[in-house]
Amino acid sequence: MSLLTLLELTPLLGAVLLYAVPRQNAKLIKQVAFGLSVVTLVVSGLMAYRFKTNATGMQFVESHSWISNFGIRYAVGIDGMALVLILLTTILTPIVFLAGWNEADNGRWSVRTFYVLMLVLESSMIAVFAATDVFLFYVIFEAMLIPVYLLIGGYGRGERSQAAMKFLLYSLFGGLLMLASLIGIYIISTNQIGGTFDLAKLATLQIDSGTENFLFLGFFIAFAIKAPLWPFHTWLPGAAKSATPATSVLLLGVLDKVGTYGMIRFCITLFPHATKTFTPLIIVLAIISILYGAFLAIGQRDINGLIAFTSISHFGFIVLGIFAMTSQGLSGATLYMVNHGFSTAALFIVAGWMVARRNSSQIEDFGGLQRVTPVMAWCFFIAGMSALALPGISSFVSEFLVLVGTFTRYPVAAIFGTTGIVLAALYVLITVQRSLHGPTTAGNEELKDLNLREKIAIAPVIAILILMGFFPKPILNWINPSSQQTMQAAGYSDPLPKAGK
Amino acid sequence: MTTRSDLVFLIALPLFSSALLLLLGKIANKWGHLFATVISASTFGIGLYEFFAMRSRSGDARAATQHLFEWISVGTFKVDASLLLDQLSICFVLLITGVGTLIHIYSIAYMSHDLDRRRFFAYLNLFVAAMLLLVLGDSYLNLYVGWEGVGLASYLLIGFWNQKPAYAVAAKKAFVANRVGDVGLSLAIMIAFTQFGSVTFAGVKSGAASASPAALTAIGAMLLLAAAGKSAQFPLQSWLGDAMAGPTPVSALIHAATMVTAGVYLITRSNFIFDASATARLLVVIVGAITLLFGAIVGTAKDDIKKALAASTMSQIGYMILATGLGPVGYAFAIMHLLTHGFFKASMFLGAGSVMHGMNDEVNMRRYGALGRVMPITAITFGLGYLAIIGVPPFAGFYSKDKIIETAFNAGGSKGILLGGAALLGAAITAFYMTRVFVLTFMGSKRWDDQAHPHESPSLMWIPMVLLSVGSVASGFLLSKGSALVHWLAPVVNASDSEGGVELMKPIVVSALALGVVVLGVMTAIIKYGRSVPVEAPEGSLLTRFARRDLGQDDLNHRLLVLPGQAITRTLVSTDYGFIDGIVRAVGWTLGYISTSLKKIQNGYVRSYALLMTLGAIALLATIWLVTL
Amino acid sequence: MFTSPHLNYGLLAPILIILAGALVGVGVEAFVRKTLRATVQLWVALATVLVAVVDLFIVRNQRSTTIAIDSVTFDGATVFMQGTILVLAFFALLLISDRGSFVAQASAIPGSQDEVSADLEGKSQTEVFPLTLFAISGMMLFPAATDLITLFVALEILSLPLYLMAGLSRRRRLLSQEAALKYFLLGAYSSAFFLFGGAFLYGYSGSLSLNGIAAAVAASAGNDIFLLLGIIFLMVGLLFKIGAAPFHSWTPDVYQGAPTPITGFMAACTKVAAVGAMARIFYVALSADLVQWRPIITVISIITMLLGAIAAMTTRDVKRTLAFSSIAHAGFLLIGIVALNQSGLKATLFYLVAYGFATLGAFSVVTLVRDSAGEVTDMNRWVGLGKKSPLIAGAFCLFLLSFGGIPLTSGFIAKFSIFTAAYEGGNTTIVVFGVLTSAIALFFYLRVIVLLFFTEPKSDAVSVSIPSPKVSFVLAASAIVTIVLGVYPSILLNTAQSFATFLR
Amino acid sequence: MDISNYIYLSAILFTIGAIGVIVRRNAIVVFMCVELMLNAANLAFVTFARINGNIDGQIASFFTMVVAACEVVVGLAIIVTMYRSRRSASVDDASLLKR
Repeated sequence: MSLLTLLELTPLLGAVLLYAVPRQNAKLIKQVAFGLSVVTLVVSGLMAYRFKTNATGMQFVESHSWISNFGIRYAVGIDGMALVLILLTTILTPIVFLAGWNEADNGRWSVRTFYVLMLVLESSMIAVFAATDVFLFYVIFEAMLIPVYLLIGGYGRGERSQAAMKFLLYSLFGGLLMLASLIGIYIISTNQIGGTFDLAKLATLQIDSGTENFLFLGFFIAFAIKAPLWPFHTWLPGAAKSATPATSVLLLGVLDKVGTYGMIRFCITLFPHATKTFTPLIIVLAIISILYGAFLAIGQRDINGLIAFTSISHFGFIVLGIFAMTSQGLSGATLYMVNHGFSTAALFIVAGWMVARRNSSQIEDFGGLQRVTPVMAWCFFIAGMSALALPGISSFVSEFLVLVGTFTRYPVAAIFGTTGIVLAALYVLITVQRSLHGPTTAGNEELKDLNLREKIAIAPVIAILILMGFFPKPILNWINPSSQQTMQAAGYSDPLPKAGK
Repeated sequence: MTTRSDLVFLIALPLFSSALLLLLGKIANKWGHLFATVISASTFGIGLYEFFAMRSRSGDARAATQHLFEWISVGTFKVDASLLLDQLSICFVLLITGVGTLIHIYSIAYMSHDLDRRRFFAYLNLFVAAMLLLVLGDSYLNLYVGWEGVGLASYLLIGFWNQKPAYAVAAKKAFVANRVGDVGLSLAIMIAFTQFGSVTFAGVKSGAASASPAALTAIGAMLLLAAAGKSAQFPLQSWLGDAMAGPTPVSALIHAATMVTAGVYLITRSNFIFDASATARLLVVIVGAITLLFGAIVGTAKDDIKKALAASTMSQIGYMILATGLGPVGYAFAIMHLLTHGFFKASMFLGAGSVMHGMNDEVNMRRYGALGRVMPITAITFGLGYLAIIGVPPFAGFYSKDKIIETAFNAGGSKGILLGGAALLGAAITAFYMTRVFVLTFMGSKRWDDQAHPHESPSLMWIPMVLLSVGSVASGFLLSKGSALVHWLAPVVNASDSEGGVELMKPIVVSALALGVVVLGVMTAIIKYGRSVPVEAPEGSLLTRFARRDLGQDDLNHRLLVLPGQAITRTLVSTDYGFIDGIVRAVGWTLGYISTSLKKIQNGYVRSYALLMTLGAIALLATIWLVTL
Repeated sequence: MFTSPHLNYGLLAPILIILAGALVGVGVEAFVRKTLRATVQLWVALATVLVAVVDLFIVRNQRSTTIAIDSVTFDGATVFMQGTILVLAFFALLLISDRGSFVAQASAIPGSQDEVSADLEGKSQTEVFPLTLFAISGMMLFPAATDLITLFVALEILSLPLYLMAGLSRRRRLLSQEAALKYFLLGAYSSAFFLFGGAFLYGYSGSLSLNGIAAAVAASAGNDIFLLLGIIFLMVGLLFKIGAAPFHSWTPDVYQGAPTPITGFMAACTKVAAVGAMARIFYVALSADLVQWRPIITVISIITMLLGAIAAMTTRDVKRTLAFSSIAHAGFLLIGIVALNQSGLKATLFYLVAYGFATLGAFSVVTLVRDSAGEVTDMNRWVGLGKKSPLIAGAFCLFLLSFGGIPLTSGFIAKFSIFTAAYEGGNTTIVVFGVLTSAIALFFYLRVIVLLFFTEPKSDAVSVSIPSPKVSFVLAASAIVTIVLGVYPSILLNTAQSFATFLR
Repeated sequence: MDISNYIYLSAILFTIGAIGVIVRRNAIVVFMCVELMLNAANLAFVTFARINGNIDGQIASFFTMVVAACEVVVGLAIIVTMYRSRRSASVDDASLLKR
């Protein structure tokens, strides 16, 4: 068993272990769950330590036959891109446990169920990034919806079951389209090289262009729903408004990255020609997402809805970077996934605290928080700055890489994308102004500032945001080989400088 | 090139101090301001040390670099965190740390009653760090970090009293307007990378030689947009007036002496781009000329002393921008004016702060008057700054502004006459409105009511003012003596000794002309405001009212950007629910409707079920029949 | 000269054992004391099924097309389907034996004194066991039969007991009788079509055996009018049994009216038998004429899937919902027939097992949800069940998720294999529609889950009776199979693969 | 006489039966119509046996008769229970199960 499999299993075993804890002892359950997530973090750290930065190809590879009739294997392995996303998962999980210590208390079901679902979710998120068998990926891709569904529907706020349902239906619909493509590519492999779902082998298939386009669309729409890309986004705001902060963090911070990750790992690698065909369309969608998400964010009254729409805008950037097909765009997009994970995490966690304290998620109900709860206000402010990609904060590096990478190939798209940074300033600052500045809104005078647990929870996120703004290099070193490989697979190379040397 | 290892401390020290003061919180309340001031002073010390070290080197060795670490490296996009201290940046380092330190000292007293003084000093240090990074970065991207960093500091400081909604709005406005400029800077960097494969100053410089004119013009235009945002130039000027919401020391340091001049630095730093593109230069001078007149006109109508000074700042930076657009020799004059302006404008802002300090934060000049008697030191230091800005010899402004007017006239042909004329007209209006400010504030009759007890400010405040006014007096002469600054900067901006262009008029004629219009402006102002001034502003002429409304800049922005933006937002919000989500809901609804209709078949009558089966069988027969035929 | 026909009793034994068991059951009815009858009948039935399973297991690798002249074929598909039917029937019997689903005296008028007294006497209906065994024997014969007469006889053997059993419900007897009547009339009507179709096929080919028909089809161009009439009419009869549109309309009514254990038995086992027979007929006899019938079945499959999924969306009765779901599944199963390749057969076999167990499981949950007047099938009253009995409701959701084809349940692998087979056969259209329908179908499965888990219970909500060990066993077995086949489907897929052959 | 006329007859009988099932309300009559359809099939079998020159069809018809008899048993049982509880043999009265 490779370290990777061990890492996948750790939270899962933890979930089982939770059943050994008496259901009534909520505190112990929380402690055990948190402890387990820290253990997972340690294991993932060990894996990152053993990861060979300069080696190309997959590492920690493991492969066993699973469903031999269809050539389906339990095949896992990670490259740099998968590694950073797994690390994102394992780092965020303990943080959200700590940050949302009490959010499971008033759920539909027990506290234990909440943590079991969370750990199962963590496990499946690790596995989904590790899977190198397309079928395995698909299965986890679909199966992980269930815990999220239950987490939103069982522990959320407001119209939670509706939101959860919408989320599930959208995702499953996308998943079914992907299933159709999955079957298509399997049949093609059966005819050419013998039925397999092995990613590397499938990438060698010769597919006629009409078929390839359809297969590509099946995968792409599934990922576009997940990411979410305009116009497949309408499930997200509801889900974000209803979910608990911890769920939102894992949903938007990590789970949705499966969409963009899938675009790189599957759409581009498996269907390079179709990728070329659809690139213009996708770039237009990405631009629309960037601007649309930003405008909608400006128009939001609900703080979680705002964060959701900012994410739609940010996913637009990620998709733009991916399909720009330059090493800066791809690496930038991958880095963006990580940064957006932490940045949204910070936003959702702090917004969650604000909402919990004020018992309302309407932005207008806040106001003047900087005077009342300075530390919380600062945290929100820094999170906001990371959302608008202020230089010095990690998201700047990725956003700039995406834009510069796009510019070298599609200048007009990059220009449109760049105007997004003005809108980003608007939606962040308007919110900051309404919620943190101005006179203290009536009813907010007695709000409590962050306690020690909350400070400990948010500190690493902010530290990472700032640290990675200045030292993104280790992560870029992990990511760069993956980007190179993706570009090779797609048959692209960086445009050369037009003038000079 | 020389390699230095201590440049990083210029940035690291204030950054560390800022972070420390913010993180420690209340613990640092007692000593935070002192700590910040000491740090600021020590950066000035390092700056001086570096300056002298640089002077002791010669030729190419004067420029110094420090490589810190590899920041971003993806494909060919490689950006190092590296610092570059050359003749241009050292000017800024000294200005920033020097004026910065004085303003730190001033603020100790000015902010003494504010509960959040520690936070204020943390922000100031943050600003100093970011501004130093801006001028020390060796690449456009490093510069960008500082560029946005100062924007952040500016935002925080403008909104320092953000419990007042108007101040919070002002802060936001400043940030957003700056962001529009940042789009320009981002795009400039992207074009540069696409063209040259590098974003360092050196890389772009070497690439610019062989680049296409169109690309260079595009980069130039984008850099100009960036400069316009940061330096409050037309058409992004509207935020500066509102930015006066911040504490006055901030206005002095950030919104007069240093940050707003970053645009001038950017253009000067990018001289290799502008030198290669006449179109870009033309754009620059147009923006500069418009802004210098725009600011001057607005300045004549403002009754708020800080806003009048802000308008003046805008106008003076217009001069600098104009100068940078005038070719190699203009850069040096722009920087010279920038430095002298740093002294006299800071001095005047601090003076204004001192006045406000004594007048219970009253800013309306119509409620001042005759303050010269109760605040002699303030009046004198302000007066020296005043004389400097209007360009009376031998004060600093005379040297720097005259050079710009002269160079503008020399730009050649009708362009030269237009630009020179604009600059000259600007000088006249400047003389008028600055005289107005001075007269309204310090002379004439007392118009303040009895509740105000104007008094001279404490020494911690007036000492910096005095020091700055010394600068306002002497800096012009010192910098221009033997073309000291021009020579000093020559390696950076490629300026030669001989002033380029065709000499339209002898320098002495230009000086005389300038002095003439200044006297004209001063006289007009004294005649208009020397005697009695109504406490309530008269309605004024159409032009006055228009100038009070900042020549309609906000109205224009409101109509052109805000309203359409809000309309788009509203439309999209409703579209999102009504249309995009609506399609999804419509699909669901349709399916539900079909479902209900379908179940009508299920009516419970066995005979109709049999009928359905029979019809089904017939349909099958018919189909296969048709297919087979 | 008359030669006695050669019968291979060894391979016929599984069917014969069941028939024998049924006869013993009839004897028990006559000779065993009333109070003991229920127990004895159950043990007889279970033992019979077990013995049949064991026997089938022993002979599983033998193959013969001539075990009863050439009327019955013992090939891989026969073994697999007979085995499936037997195993499902075993669990169905346990459900059937659970207390109180059946009327004490079927002939008594509902609400009459007769009925009350029969009830008070504690009589219980035990004829249902031999009836079930008879039905099972028909079901086993149906997919194995290779000539038209045997097919028809098997069809009737499996149908007639079911007609009766549908009318045996203890509660809501009027509905139950109505279900029986409808099932009977429509069933008889459809078997008339089947028979008439058979007559035309015979007329066309001159042979009753499938191989004979296949030879004739292969020899001619196949556009003979008799052949076409034959195919269509035969198809009507088969599609009726499967429950495909537009011959589905009995399904919701009968599923709702029949006693729940019978519905479960019928839904699971009949589907296996009918699909098996249909597959054999189309694979063996008519495969050479696929140009004619494949488009038709394709269209019917699409209509059936859509109809089942869409109609279920707004249905309020749990059993009716499951009926519509079974209609949708009939559509999916037809994909396997359209595929017309070995993968298609393999997928169909797997699908039947997966579907059968999930169905049994789902209906066994229905038997548990009760109020004082018996089972409650109005979905609005199932609201909040998840809070009261999370385990039962959870199991129900599991079965629904499997119906919906969510990964890690058996239903997903089933759908995946059947889509793959169709794609392999070049039928991409049907795959696309299948995928779309799955999406629609998900809506109603999820709606139920929302009702169970995400809606606050109302005051008149029902209770879940504590499952007896028998029902628990069925429930647990179904759930385990559903999960195991979802997580590690190779166990069954490999078997299905090796058994997925029709001997000709 | 052309033997195919028997086929037509059988088709007509089948159609009459089918129409009867659809239009008649009395359960017994409906059931008799089904029997008519079965007999139409029988006629077809026998005719085809004649045409094809083998006896398979005739054998089939015997089987059909037996099966039809079984159907009668079951069917009458169901119809009678039905009648007893509703005092009506109309199939239209049995329409409680719907939608």
